[in-house]
Amino acid sequence: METATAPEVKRRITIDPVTRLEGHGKIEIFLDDRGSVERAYFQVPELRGFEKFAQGRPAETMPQITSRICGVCPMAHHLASTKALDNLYRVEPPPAARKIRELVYNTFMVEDHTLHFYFLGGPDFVVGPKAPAAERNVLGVISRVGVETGRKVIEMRRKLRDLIAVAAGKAIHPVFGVPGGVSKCLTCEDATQFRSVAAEAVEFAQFTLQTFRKVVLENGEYVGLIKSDMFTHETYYMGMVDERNRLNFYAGDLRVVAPDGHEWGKFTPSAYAQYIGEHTEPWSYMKFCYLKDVGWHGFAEGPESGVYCVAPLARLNAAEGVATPLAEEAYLEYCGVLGKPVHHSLANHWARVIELLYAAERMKELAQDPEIADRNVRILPTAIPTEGIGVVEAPRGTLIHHYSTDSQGLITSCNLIVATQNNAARISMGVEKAARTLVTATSVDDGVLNMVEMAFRAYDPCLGCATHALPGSMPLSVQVRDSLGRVQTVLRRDADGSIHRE
Amino acid sequence: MSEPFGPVRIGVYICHCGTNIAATVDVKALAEYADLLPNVVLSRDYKYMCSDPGQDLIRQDIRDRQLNRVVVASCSPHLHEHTFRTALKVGGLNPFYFHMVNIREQASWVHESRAQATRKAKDLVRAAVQRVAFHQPLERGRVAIQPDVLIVGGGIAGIHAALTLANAGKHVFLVEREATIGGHMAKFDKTFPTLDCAACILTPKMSAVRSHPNITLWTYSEVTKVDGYVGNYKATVLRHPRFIDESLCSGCLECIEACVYKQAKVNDDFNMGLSKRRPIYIPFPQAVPQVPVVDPETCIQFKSGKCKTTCIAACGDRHAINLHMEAKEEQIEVGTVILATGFQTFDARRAPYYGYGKYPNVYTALEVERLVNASGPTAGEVVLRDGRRPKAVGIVHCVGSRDENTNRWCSRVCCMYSLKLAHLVKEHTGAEIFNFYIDMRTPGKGFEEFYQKLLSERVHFIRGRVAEVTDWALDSSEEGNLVIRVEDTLAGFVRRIPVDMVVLATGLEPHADAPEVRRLFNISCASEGFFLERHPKLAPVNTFTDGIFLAGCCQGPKDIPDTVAQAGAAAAEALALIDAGYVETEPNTAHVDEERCCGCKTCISMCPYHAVAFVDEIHKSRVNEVLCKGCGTCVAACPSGAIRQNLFEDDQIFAEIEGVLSNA
Amino acid sequence: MPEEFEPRIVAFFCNWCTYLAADLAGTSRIKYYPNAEVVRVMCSGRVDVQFVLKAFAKGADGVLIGGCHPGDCHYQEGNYKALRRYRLLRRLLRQMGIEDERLRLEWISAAEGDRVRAVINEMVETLRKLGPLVKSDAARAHLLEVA
Amino acid sequence: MKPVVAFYWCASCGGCEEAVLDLAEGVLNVADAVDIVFWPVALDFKEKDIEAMDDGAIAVSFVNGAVRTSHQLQMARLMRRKSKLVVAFGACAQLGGIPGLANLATAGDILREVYGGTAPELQFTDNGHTLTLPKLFDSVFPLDRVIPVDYYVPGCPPSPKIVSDMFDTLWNGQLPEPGSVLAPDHAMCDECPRRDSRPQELKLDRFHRVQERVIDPDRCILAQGIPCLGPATRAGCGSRCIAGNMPCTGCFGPTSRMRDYGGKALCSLASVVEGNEVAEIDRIFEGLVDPVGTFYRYSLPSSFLERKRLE
Repeated sequence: METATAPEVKRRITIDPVTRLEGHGKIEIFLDDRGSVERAYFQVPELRGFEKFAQGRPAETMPQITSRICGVCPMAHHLASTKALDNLYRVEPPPAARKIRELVYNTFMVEDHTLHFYFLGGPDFVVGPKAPAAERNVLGVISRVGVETGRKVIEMRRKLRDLIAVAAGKAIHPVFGVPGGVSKCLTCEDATQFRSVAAEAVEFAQFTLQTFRKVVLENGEYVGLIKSDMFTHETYYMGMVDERNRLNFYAGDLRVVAPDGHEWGKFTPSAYAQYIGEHTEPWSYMKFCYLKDVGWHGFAEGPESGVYCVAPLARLNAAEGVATPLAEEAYLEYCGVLGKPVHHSLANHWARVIELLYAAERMKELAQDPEIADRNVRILPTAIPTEGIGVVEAPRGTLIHHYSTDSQGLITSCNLIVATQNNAARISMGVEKAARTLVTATSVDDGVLNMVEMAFRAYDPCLGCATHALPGSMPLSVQVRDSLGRVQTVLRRDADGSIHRE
Repeated sequence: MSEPFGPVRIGVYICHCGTNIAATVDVKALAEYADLLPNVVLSRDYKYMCSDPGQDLIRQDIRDRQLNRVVVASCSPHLHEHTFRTALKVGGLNPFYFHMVNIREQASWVHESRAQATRKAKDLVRAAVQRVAFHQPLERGRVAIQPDVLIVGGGIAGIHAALTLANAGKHVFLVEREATIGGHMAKFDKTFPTLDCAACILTPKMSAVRSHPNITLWTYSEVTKVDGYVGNYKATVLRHPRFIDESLCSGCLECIEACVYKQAKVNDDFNMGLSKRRPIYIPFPQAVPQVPVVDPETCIQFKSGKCKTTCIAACGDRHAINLHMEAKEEQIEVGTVILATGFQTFDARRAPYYGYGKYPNVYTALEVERLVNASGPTAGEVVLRDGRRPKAVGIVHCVGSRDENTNRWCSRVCCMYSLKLAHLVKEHTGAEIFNFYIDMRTPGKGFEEFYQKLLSERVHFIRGRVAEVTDWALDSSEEGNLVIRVEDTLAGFVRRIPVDMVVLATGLEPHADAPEVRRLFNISCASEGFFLERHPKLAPVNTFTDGIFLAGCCQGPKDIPDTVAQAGAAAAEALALIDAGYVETEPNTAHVDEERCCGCKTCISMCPYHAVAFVDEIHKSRVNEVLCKGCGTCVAACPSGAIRQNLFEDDQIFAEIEGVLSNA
Repeated sequence: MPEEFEPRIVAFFCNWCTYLAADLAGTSRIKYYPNAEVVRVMCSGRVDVQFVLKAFAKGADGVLIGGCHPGDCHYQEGNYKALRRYRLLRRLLRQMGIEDERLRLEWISAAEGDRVRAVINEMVETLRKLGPLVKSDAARAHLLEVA
Repeated sequence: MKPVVAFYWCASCGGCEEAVLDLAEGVLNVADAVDIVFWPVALDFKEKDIEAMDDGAIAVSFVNGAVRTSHQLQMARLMRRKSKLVVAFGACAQLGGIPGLANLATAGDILREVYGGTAPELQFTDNGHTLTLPKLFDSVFPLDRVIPVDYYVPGCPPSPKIVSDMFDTLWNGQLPEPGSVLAPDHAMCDECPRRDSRPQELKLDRFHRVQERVIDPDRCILAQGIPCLGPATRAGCGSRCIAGNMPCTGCFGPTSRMRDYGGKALCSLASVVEGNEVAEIDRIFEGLVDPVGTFYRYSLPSSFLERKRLE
């Protein structure tokens, strides 16, 4: 968008685009006359209106329709929606069905976290934030960790996605979720396949954790960066936990901890509306979530501000432990180094690797469950539908689907809170804080821009739908204008990372 | 859209049809408009496109202007599509590079505003021009004509048609519902206007039928099922058991005499119930076949099983009587069908104000036909039910004709047969005869002369629709008589005419079961219920179903000469097909694009003719083009568009739709 | 809508009944509104739902399908297929904001010339009341804005 | 000199990019074969650069997603100008896709629904900071509605096989006829593992919704009374949904002989129901609770009517 043509009294920096949830992200940084950051805006300039055109659709088609919100985490939408249907039709899936869903879901989590760590987040550390942009991408990562590893990553993802297709029909936009179960059972051969891949996945996750330890934790500079104030925000955190407050992606209650780490609230997902409010800013198509009881007080930190966040960092803050041995170990190490709760956005990367390990272990557990190949995977609902809510922990955080229907099960209203909406406020703050610390009219350079990027990439915002943004190759332009809006300097960085001053 | 003649070159022809079109549609403007349409290389208007010079225009332009598509805007394609296709063919162009626009029946004749009719005509022509560009050359298939003919109905029409065909050497299956052929005509005494005896002219033809080697006569039989298509119809005929084996019966009729019933007790339908018959009987002396029939309703053996069955004894060693005979079905294959199912007379009870069924001396014309008939119930004596000779007879015309409350149409024959009966009754009884008529209709050879003759015989004619027939006497002169109340529209006052006999000239109407018969043969009925001819003037004996023809009163009321003439015409039409040996079929059949058929089988259940079959080896559907009748239902149903229909391709229809609307 | 609005109707008539009825109306000189233009098909069973949608998309304010009376189909049951498609299409059109009155399926036999007049006149009058399918120039313009 | 290609997306979910990544090891081959000059993310900012290029400088642009905003329209036109070939990649670009169901509503409806009172504004000034958002059209448009498209790759998302075949065709093969869909031109039924279980005389006397009955994994799904669009949908997907024991919902869109996917599919399905009486027929169709959502789930914007009638 050519925003600068409008006569501007203020100076502005346009980082456009970022990436998208529905469309693309955009960052607007406004400088005061002294050239220091006055305000930064994080915009989402597109909207597809699923909430609207869901109306009139039969509820049972929602798992397939809503998966189209995001092709990177379709499984999250598919299952959140399917769980909403269970709830809508008041039907409890048979054990095998429930386990198949969770098995497939964890398979998906392993795959998606892998993608993020190696292709997106990883490079900032593995290669290094200050390294030439040209190297700061997946190829850079591969050159550091070795081509073998590169192939290993790709191969791992393929196996995982093939497995998902076996159980769910398609890896992208699955079809197996139906109210009261899943459309097909797993054969014993399927189960065996899951078991063998799960074993590989666990090894792979451990290997990944090792890599992270080596290249990040053993590097003081990085640890410093992680802990640095500019990437730190003291907000509330939300995540799903099981009955013993341990991390869970598929089912459980939502637990919110305050900036000081104590439990602020814990509620069954279907009660989300009492706790979570959605705030609209007239300059963005994305709504900003906040804790109702605390209230919306703008883009502010601290216990008085309702701003909270989700995703790996938040999940580990909200949980009191992890249910699988190896991941639990890693979790304790993590808390040991960073304390609890962890307020450092960049710690998301570490948390993600821990979750990766958990997902792999959980996958293994479920694949070994004798019940997984049971043939009874469906219960036909009989209740008259009225309202249903379904929640899962998407890779990027809590995902909520909420439907109301008429007695025929046709959607009358549909509310969707996607992971990144929960984070939207904190991402904006993160961007603004990073910008304040780093950006001045004269200090803009490639490193600076990447640092600003890192502020939101840490969340792997689904509007960063990974695949599109190879770190460092994200082209950015900074235009510094005088008070009449005339362009003074333009700093541009291309996909190949080269910097041009115009 | 270029092949095979290079770019599309369309010629458009606008017909004036004299003033039929030109008076309402601005044909000049239309032609000029068409001239500007894409791909149109020439556009003409002409007085009569269907005339030879009109067709020559097309042939010449095809040659001189290298036309490769032709559009004619004139009358209904049902009338002249064939004419123009032939013109293309003669002109050296595939006849299916043609599309016809109906701007007469569906524009000039149905709209008043010249502007609007012209606008509509432009839309239709534009649509045709866009459509015809997508036309493809097609070849007509040929279907061999099975030479045998099925004739349904053994009245004079069926008889005449059967004999005509049989004499031409064709084999005919003549199916009659009653126990004998002859139909209504066999009941008549004399025929107007010549007064020659019906029996004398009919019975020779009847016996000719019986003895004709080329005619298979099935009386007491009905067609129950018809499949197939022109040239190849398969019919099922149900032959009711008459309990006497035609092949063994010699027609001596001794069985009838031998019947345990000494007195006939059963109403004799042939004599309109004016006489009685036995349970075993023959409809009338000259019946064909000369084979009695047993009526199981009344035969004691059937009712009680305790009859002495003297009839069987009488039959002796011929053993023709078989009371266990069962109905049997005959399957026949014929190439053409002639429907000559006739009519039924109006039921006079539906006009209660005339007292039929209430006053014994109110008769229908048909009853009187029997009374005056020498072989009738009274051996030709015209007597009332009490045996008296009538002194004054009133004949009421138009009973169940020309009447809003019953039948609107004129039955065409009533005036004349009323005159005939007036003459005959007067002849037999010398009674005073009063004719009550609305209009006297005598449009036929010798008809008017006959009317004049009657006038000279001092038969009374009173012009006026009879209000009622009553026995309510106002004075002694009316005592014991039937009084006919009528407004004499010539004298201008209401009159009461006392008579002792009333004859109701009942009209003709379609058989009650005409609709079933119509469905059986897949043809249409006109609004009044008579079978619908393909064209009232140009194809009066054809139907919209090829190979099925009409003869006689099933198509509409008519007298004997007209009926015989039409029967001859129908026979000739059938002959024309048979002698041609084959018929060219419309190529508008469906076909499967096997490359693209996904084998979903949706089409299989679409076809009522089982023309679409699934070929397992290739897992695709296939259309049998001979069985396909070209409705296109499977085409619309094919989910992936793998079935197509010649002449009604999607391309063509979409182009037509867009064409119609493209100025919207 | 302004009074001068004249609806446009595309009429798909089967060759054996309704088209003949229209011819009969002609030979009987029965007068009716000139708003309907006939596309002849052999059987109402040939009328593909796509044809109807195309007509609406191209500017028809109404679509009329004419077939033989039930039991009278020249092809035995093509008209039943038409009926089934019509009933489902109606429901789809409702969702698309198109009133039931804009799509009619009528059984008109070859003998019912007068019914052709009755049906077409009635439909024209109904559509005059309903107004054009494309309600406003704005609506028309919308779909062009990207073209 | 490797061919220069670009990936660009409009209103889409990212699944199409994932579909390319799902070539897995294959991706590396693609990366070797071509010179990818843009990642989709390079939008607005890249606009200038793209404009700076010579027209037709890009060999192939793969565009996924439908056109929903003024900005996507602008970009689509730009990509067209700069590219020799434009490939509409995936159901959204080809047909409008599931976001195309938004054509049952207007931009206004959507904003009201999502934000109630305080809807975002196209231009908003927050104490002197002017922020703008692109305009949402009232309708979603398939790519070829706004620019000429050379080839189409069907699917939501395109199957890995379709995608690798596409690359083969574009780099090695002789190019098919412009306007072709790069997938088989027969319906999916042909590839369905259950095809032989479809009865010849299928007559449905009621329709079931997926939650109303357990689907027999070996029998034709349509024959079980559950609407399956396999007979009307282009092949090439590998019948993955059927493998998932769920009906085909038509994401691969029409074959070359269908002009309005939903209309044709409806016409066909309506042909195989029982009933000669209106009441009976209507009762059966009550089982199809959402005709538009059933027959136009992926193709409403590319249908003849394009969208719900506008007031």
